[in-house]
Amino acid sequence: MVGSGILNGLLTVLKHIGQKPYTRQYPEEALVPPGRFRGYDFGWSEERCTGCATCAKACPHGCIDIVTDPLPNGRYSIEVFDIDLGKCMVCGLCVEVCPYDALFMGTKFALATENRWDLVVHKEDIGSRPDLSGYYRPAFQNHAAPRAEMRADYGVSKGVAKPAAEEKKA
Amino acid sequence: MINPWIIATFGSALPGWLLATITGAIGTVAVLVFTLVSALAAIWIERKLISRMQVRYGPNRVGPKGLLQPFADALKVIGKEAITPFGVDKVVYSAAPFIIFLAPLLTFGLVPFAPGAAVLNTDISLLLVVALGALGVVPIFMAGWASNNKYSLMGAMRSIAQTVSYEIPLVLSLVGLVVVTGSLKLEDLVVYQIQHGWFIFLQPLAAVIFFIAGSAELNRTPTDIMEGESELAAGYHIEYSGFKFSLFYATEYSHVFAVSALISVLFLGGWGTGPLLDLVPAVVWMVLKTYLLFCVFVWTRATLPRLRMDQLMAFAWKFLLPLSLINIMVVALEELLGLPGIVVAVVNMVLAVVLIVQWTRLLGSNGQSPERRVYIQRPATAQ
Amino acid sequence: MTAVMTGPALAEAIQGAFPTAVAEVYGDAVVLDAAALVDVCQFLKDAPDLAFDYMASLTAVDYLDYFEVVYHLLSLGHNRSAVLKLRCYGRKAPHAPSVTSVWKAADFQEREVFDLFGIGFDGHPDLRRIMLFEGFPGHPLRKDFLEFDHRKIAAMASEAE
Amino acid sequence: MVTSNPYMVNMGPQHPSTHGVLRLRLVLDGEQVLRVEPVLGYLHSSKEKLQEEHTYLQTVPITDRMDYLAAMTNNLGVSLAIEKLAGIQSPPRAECLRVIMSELQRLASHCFAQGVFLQDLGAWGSPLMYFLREREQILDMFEMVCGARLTYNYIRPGGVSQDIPPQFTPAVNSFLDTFPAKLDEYEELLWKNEILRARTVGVGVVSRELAVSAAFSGPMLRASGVQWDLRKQDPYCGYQNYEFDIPVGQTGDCFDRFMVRFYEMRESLKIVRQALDVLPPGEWKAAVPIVIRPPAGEAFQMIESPRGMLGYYLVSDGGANPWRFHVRAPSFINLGALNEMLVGTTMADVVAIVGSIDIVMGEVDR
Repeated sequence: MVGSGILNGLLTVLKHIGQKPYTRQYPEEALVPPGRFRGYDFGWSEERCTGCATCAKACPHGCIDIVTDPLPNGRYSIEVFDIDLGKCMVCGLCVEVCPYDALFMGTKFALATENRWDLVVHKEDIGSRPDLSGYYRPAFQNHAAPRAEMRADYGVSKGVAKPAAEEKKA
Repeated sequence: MINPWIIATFGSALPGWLLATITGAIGTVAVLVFTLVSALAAIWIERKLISRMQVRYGPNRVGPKGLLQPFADALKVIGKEAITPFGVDKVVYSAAPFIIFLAPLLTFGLVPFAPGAAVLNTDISLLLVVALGALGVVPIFMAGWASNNKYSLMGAMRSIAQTVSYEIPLVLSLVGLVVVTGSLKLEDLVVYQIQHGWFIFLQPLAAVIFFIAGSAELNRTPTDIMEGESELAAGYHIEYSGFKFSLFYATEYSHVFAVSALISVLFLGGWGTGPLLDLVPAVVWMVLKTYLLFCVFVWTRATLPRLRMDQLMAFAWKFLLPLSLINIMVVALEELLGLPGIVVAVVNMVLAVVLIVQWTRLLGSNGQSPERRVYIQRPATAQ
Repeated sequence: MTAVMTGPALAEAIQGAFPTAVAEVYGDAVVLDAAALVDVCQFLKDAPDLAFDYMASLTAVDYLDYFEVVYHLLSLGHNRSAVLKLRCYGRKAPHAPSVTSVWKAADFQEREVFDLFGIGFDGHPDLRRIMLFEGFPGHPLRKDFLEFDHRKIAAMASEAE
Repeated sequence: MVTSNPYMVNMGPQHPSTHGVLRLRLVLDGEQVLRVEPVLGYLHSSKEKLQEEHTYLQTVPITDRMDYLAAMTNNLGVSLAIEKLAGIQSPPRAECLRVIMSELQRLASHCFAQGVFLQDLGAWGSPLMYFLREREQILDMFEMVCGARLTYNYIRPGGVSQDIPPQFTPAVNSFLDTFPAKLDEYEELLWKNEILRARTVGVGVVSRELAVSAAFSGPMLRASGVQWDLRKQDPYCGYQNYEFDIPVGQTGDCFDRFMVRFYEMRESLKIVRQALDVLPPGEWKAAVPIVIRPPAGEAFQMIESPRGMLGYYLVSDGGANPWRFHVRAPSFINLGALNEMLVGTTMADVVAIVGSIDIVMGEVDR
């Protein structure tokens, strides 16, 4: 019948009134990113990093700045390890290519500052990020697992905020 | 409601001119308040209803359930810088938003919300209401032309063509009502409906035509071609900002309310509720019906795509106009024969369905029940 | 599978009709003579056993010595593909004949090549820049195009003050 | 005698229904279009030049930014082109995962295209929201697999970057269970809606000859009656192993393009289902060095992206960076016959026709 298409449409739209809204109320209902979420706030382990700069070479935009200094024992001390998040497009190539698993993606996504230079994270901050993503680091993909142990596995111990339970013990 | 009480109490003590002034002022304030409150409520209702239809939450930040959102919007819009673009006709440009607000406001002044509760209770209120409906097109053209923008001019031209076309079936659909009741007074129409049954049952064809033609005058989808945000960006008010824009915005909603109120007066029995539920005050029923009709308008807006200009015109001239003429003839014939109400209702309902279905067939391919095209064809040679 | 028409096969087909049109043949491609290009393209499109009615892609490559305009053709009926090439010499004002008369698809793509490489297409109905604005200095996909150095421009601006 | 003067209207780059920053200079007589001239380049970022300074692996994330509604297929195209150039063979599991991902991407992209098309016709957001809701589930799955919702950087030269997580297969299965019913419902709802038909049937007709000559591809070409789908005609990633049909329209109007997308979504669902069943175990990535140095030469690889034939033409000089990186962008080439499609129609049809082409400006301007 003529007009049935329009009536059908009207009824379908009416049917949706009762459904639970699909949108999430963002600040209150925080999204739980999946284990492999590629976000900002990179994590970095100074113990594992050898300063080979593979990550810096892999970065398509050249966000990573590394300055090393040779040590007498044949290794390098890392003087500067900066990531310019303002240029970063979170492609994850730096994390993938790292041969020593020293670099980690983060799980943050809201990134707003007043100055562009605040977006550059330095060696001191980057080692102490609490939430690391499991992108290319399978041990981190299970968010329920105890984080401290996983960090110890990966040698990301420096400056990591201790879980609340441990703090109480201490 | 207050006015009869005033007249009854002070009628003998005060001179006539003072009484008229007082009652008029009270009525005007009441209508103004109702219009503005309705416009604000309408914004909230529409946003909330549409978002629920679209599986979203809608406004829920400002106030409980987002109830204060319209006020926040109003504050924001009024607080914006009023930009007057280069090359506009300043007088016309500034006058248009104020004039456009008049039409729904005056319409509300004529609508009887309860027995004797219309601010202006004249004997030709139906005629006035129809004339006011057409008034809306003048400020739209003023705005569109004065804005010195091709999009707004296009919107204005579309608006004129559309309103002129739809005004005819709109008025003709009301002739049947007048034939039956023999009065041009809105209150008489309501009283007749309370006595004999609502016109939506007695003259369903007229009701359908009035609803479609009325919604066409409201510039809302599916007939919002004068605004058509995906084609003309915003149509006639594209160059307005700040307070002037807020007037256009408020007018859109109060206009919907005015038409809803008219439909409930003309076809849904106004304040009448039939034999039941007479305990609730009449004005509550009237307002309830108006708000429900508004929700129907929101519903159609959330669903239907927009028609093209020529299709919309064709619909008015080829579909609504002949049907409204047929409606007048049938109603006049029934009145001449003096048929009882129940027979009239049944005959008219059957007639409405048959006419609508048959007339869409006449319109050609648009009316045909659509054929399903075949898209999957197995390739002749297997890969 | 789309059959790839190899260079020699394509050259043979072309030489049957235009003996002098083929300048060079290699691998999967045929390098054509600029003078015969439009005729050869029309022939490739119209010949029923070739019927290259679909021009998939038109682009250019800067080989420093010359520009190479590359035409990737498809025959929808025969499910076959072919590659034509054309060399434009000179960096001042290289130019090539336009094939818009053969395939409509060449219209935008020739404009793009003109915009980004500066290769003029003779006979194009509306040869203007398409991506960049009018008056943009240079043609960015050329290998000798120098990137804008914002610091240099800023230095020039401060010197001017 | 009434005469009228033609006047020019700038539609875009800031306009609600030009899908980004497409600008059309329309010469109108009243409402009728006399001439149209598309003005492109507002989103031009010279990605082709940018790619010449990147290694082959680094080109992949940049392609995400071209067709940002179908980044998976962009990754797939460039990966296949690099594999062709360097002679890399990806393992069977990777091939199968690529098929799953690109078909899911087609679903997501078509969902968006349908919703936005209806939005352009003036359906005040409801269909768009319903389609976005379905698309959201696919984006969630992609996020699960590769950690991003739009810029995936997942399909790589030599395979895919990571194996699918264990929760991916159940998610896809539950999606495959619920989505077809919804698709049927929406189709039933839309195909006989009188207003939609009035706006689309017979509007923006592209003849078969014009479609071939202007090198249209994807739903644009198939709606005009040309049965050409690279997944059938030139299969890559083992598409020849799956059972599916190619929907083909007859008239080439907006309605056909709209419906062809619906049918393609159904075929994509079929392919995903089959590919999940046959997903082989094993490696998901061939041993590919970080810096690929293909031998000097050139490769042209086309794939069937949601918008049409997406081609990558790579020229290598034997070094670590491509000498030339050209993208045959389907949206760009599908815009090529706007003049033929739009002249003689009205302003409202312009919106419907441009909406039915389904362009992504990131890909048009590159």
